[in-house]
Amino acid sequence: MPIFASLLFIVIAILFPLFAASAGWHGLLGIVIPCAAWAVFVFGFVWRVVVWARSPVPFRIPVTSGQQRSLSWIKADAAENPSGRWGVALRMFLEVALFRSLFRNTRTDLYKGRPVYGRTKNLWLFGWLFHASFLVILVRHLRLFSEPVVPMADTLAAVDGMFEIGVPTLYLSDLCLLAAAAFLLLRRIVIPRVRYISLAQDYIPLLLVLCIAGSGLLMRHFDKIDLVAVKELASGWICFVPTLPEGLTAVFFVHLFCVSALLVWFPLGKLMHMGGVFLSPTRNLANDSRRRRHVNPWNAPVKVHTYEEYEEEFRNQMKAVGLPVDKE
Amino acid sequence: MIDTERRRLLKIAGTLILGSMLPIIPCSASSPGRSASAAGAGRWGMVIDPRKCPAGCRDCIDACHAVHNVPHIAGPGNEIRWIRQVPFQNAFPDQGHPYLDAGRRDVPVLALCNHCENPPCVRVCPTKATFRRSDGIVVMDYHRCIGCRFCIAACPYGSRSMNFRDPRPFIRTVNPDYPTRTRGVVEKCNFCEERLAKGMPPACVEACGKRGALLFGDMTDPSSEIRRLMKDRPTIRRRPELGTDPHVFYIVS
Amino acid sequence: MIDQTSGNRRIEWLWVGILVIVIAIGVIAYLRQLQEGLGITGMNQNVTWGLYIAQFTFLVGIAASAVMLILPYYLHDYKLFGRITLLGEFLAVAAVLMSVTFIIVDLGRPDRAFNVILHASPSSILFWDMIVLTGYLLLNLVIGWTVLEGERKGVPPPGWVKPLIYLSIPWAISIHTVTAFIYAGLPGRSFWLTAIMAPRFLASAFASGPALLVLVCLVLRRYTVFDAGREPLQTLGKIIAYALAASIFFVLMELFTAFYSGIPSLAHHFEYMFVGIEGHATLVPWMWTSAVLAVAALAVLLIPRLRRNEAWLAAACAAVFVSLWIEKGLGLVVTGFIPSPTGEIGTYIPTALEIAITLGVWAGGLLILTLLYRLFVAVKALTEPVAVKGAGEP
Amino acid sequence: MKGRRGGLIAIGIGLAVFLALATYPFWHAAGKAMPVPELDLETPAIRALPARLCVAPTAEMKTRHMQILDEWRTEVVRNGRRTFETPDGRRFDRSLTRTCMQCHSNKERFCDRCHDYAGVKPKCWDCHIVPETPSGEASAAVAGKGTLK
Repeated sequence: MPIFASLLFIVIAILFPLFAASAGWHGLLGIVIPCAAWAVFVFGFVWRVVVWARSPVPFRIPVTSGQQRSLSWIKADAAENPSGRWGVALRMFLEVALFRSLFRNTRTDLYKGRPVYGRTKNLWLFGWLFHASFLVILVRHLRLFSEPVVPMADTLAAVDGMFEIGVPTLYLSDLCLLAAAAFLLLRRIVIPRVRYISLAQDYIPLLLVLCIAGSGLLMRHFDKIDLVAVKELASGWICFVPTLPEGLTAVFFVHLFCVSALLVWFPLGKLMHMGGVFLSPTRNLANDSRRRRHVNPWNAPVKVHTYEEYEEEFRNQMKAVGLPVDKE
Repeated sequence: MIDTERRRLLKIAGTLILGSMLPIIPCSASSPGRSASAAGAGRWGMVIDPRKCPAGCRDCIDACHAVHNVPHIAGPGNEIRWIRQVPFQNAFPDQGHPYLDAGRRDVPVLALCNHCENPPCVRVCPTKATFRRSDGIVVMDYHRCIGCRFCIAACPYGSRSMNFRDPRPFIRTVNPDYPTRTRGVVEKCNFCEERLAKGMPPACVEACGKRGALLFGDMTDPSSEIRRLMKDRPTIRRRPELGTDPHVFYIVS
Repeated sequence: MIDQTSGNRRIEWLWVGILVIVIAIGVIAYLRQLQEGLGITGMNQNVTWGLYIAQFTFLVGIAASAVMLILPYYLHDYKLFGRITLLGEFLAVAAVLMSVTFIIVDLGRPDRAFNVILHASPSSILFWDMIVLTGYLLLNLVIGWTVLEGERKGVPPPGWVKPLIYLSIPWAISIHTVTAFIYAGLPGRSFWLTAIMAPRFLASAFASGPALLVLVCLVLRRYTVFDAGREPLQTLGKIIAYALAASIFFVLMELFTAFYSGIPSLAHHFEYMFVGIEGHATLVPWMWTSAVLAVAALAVLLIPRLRRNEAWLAAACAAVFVSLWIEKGLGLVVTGFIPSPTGEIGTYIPTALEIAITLGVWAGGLLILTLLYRLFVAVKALTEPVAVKGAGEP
Repeated sequence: MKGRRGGLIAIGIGLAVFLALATYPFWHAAGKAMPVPELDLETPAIRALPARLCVAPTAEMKTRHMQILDEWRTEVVRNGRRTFETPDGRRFDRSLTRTCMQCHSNKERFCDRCHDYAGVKPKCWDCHIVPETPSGEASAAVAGKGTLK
């Protein structure tokens, strides 16, 4: 029952910081764990990418959807089956920024015993919303890591909070993240075939994100936090002068601990698709297999016996039986 | 503070639970006002005696505009209206006739928000930014107005104005004690509810002073000055046939 | 496959390109309005609603008119409309989106738009309009998408769609009725204070919407592989004729009441529209154009020989659309403010920026419509290969 | 061989971008201190107070002042309740300009410093007018500085 294991994990991830905060271990919660988690994240990420980069990539893969480049009067699909570097860049952009392959999701239903194929955009929509709002929230947090606040964070906050909802203003990205994460989680729980293939690996990051978003909203709107103290803590990390200001609340430590857990989790599991998508051979290789010879670098040397050598070796015999030869 | 917090949470919970039952709650019930008690009134009202207005006198208008930071934007159809002078036949379109005493016909009439008992602007407001207090004052919450201008269309008296542009550059002298408005919200006369709360009369009434063209008071108190005056002198109201029950009265004799 | 959906891709791209440019201009103009306020429009203290709200009103009518296809097909099993009901539903989707956008664009403080929900106020007709419009949008999106997916897959749509379709019929009536109530419930605005406002709205909507649909069908026939056929357009022509007749009749009723009763506050507005008051006559040429076009179109649509000629039918539909756009999209809203209840005769002339924003919203709606119709035609090309012409690839 | 080198270059660039983004706060702040804003609490009105108490305890004011102002707004504008009483019985006029800004008469050195630091942009002053600082107060306020803590 991976869902219960995951829930247990999350309960611990919430209870531990609560316990530690009441025990007064603020240094552990506010400095040691987040900094260590960040280090694990960065080095783990690089390490995973390096391991992947060292792995052999066997072939250019020509079987992506879309017409490959061939004869001049046949229209090639440059974005889908590119033949050059720029086409690959376009395809990668569409994949990373717009989740194009998810957009083409289909679903299969049985109708009177035969399968019918329909379109389904839910996963694409909520998946995209999840990632986009996560990015926006991430960039907005730069206000805690820069002084004066970088204009990008300011502008984004202004757009994100463009609707005057409550005091302080509700950020639309917060709402979107909650809704999208809830959808992605419920989808795994409600749809039997998706539940069947879901592991703790799939639930835990989603639950962590829900916890992070929930505690964030709680701090912004209900159990208010002293922002100045939070920024003081953050600037302590990045200026290498760790400080532990007064006024950090238990909810804040839960928030921070869940973020740390997510950072540690990142290089260990499926979240590495962030780096991995750039390394996926069906996305990052141009389809020029028919125009260029690709030799796998790890191939064992093959003893080649060319026709010239063959003729050299058997010329006299060939002439003797009257076979034509290239060189006399 | 804990108490306020709890009340707020209860309010949120209540809103969620009662959300579906909202239509049956009358709109006035959501704005229980108590401020009338601040000056001891049950129902504020005003009596205007146009014949006591000296020709060319704008004291009440200037006072009102100065107190409330009302912008002065030139050009026809641009003026922000709190209290203004309109020709008699515009204030009382059904009362004009060729034999009307010239003195009355040509004297401009002061027009302001009538603080109706049954205000159409309150009825149509989609956000309750305009609401009627229990002391009868129809007030606006400028923090809440979305600028849809439904209330302007609904008001039969032209007493409301939209801030089509930022009003601040058009304010002559700024009164720091009263906020300005932003562009995009509607504004109107508030019977000087902020002054009434301090026990002061409306700015226009105060400016008019001894001339006595403007009289303000509690309509529910039979002994009030305003009621005694109305007993002696016949009064009319603007467009009473619309059922809005205006509470600004005009002396006709 | 996609290539089959359009007989002429270059024209399609040109069309989309023009729409995108107009949208971009509109967005720039709107950013200006956000910065400076509604002062950049021609609206003023006397005429506080203008082009935006008028477009909103007109487009709610277009949205409601989808019912003129749904009702005959689903209630009376009028088979001929079966192939084009989706066109009506998608038109409704685009029209509702446009009308909601026009409301947003008209708000002085769009940043507070959510106050309508946060401080919900059931005594306000605008609150109910928000409810019915969002409901109608969702209904048509869900119905349109599900029915189209069913067609694409070659299976009948799931059973739960039927009740939604039946619900969408009274719902369509409701959106335009509630929109009429916005106007008809205001004391002091005598031009709008009329019990036949909602019937008038519906009559003109049931003429202008189907007129647009006929034109769209003719465009689709010309430039895509989808042909709605002759007969559905003829039926639509008859629907337009009688709806237009009702619309004209209602306006004549208003004129009678206003002028025979002799009540000045009733008559003034019609005087302003058709002859002008005290030299204020901005609308006069427009209104007469509208009147002449309406009568001429009615004549063409009522004479069978003319109606059966598709060139005449197209011309009549264009005339109906333009005429009713003037009546609703210009005359009805502005005239309600002139003269004002206190007798001021205001003026209203839209500014260039205001027109740019208006065109931008229209272009946005047409872009969505183009996208939806493209999906529709793609499915039709897939499922009705017989009807596909010019798809002669081996 | 050539393709392999191209791949390594791409990997290198990708990792460099990742590292640059992941360490952005560090090199953005490099060499600069990020001092916590010093809030000036030494206005004449505050000095004149018998006890330095706001309408609520400092910790609550730090975190909840915007919500308190919002509640005040609702109470005054919508409910007509203009007087606020603290649990210890002190009474205040519920007013941003007439109560808050009378003590905190130094908007730039009180409100703005903290709001700028936290990247917050309140809309109060779109409508409300900052009360003018009485002359002489500014210099008096510079003399002694307090911090938020």
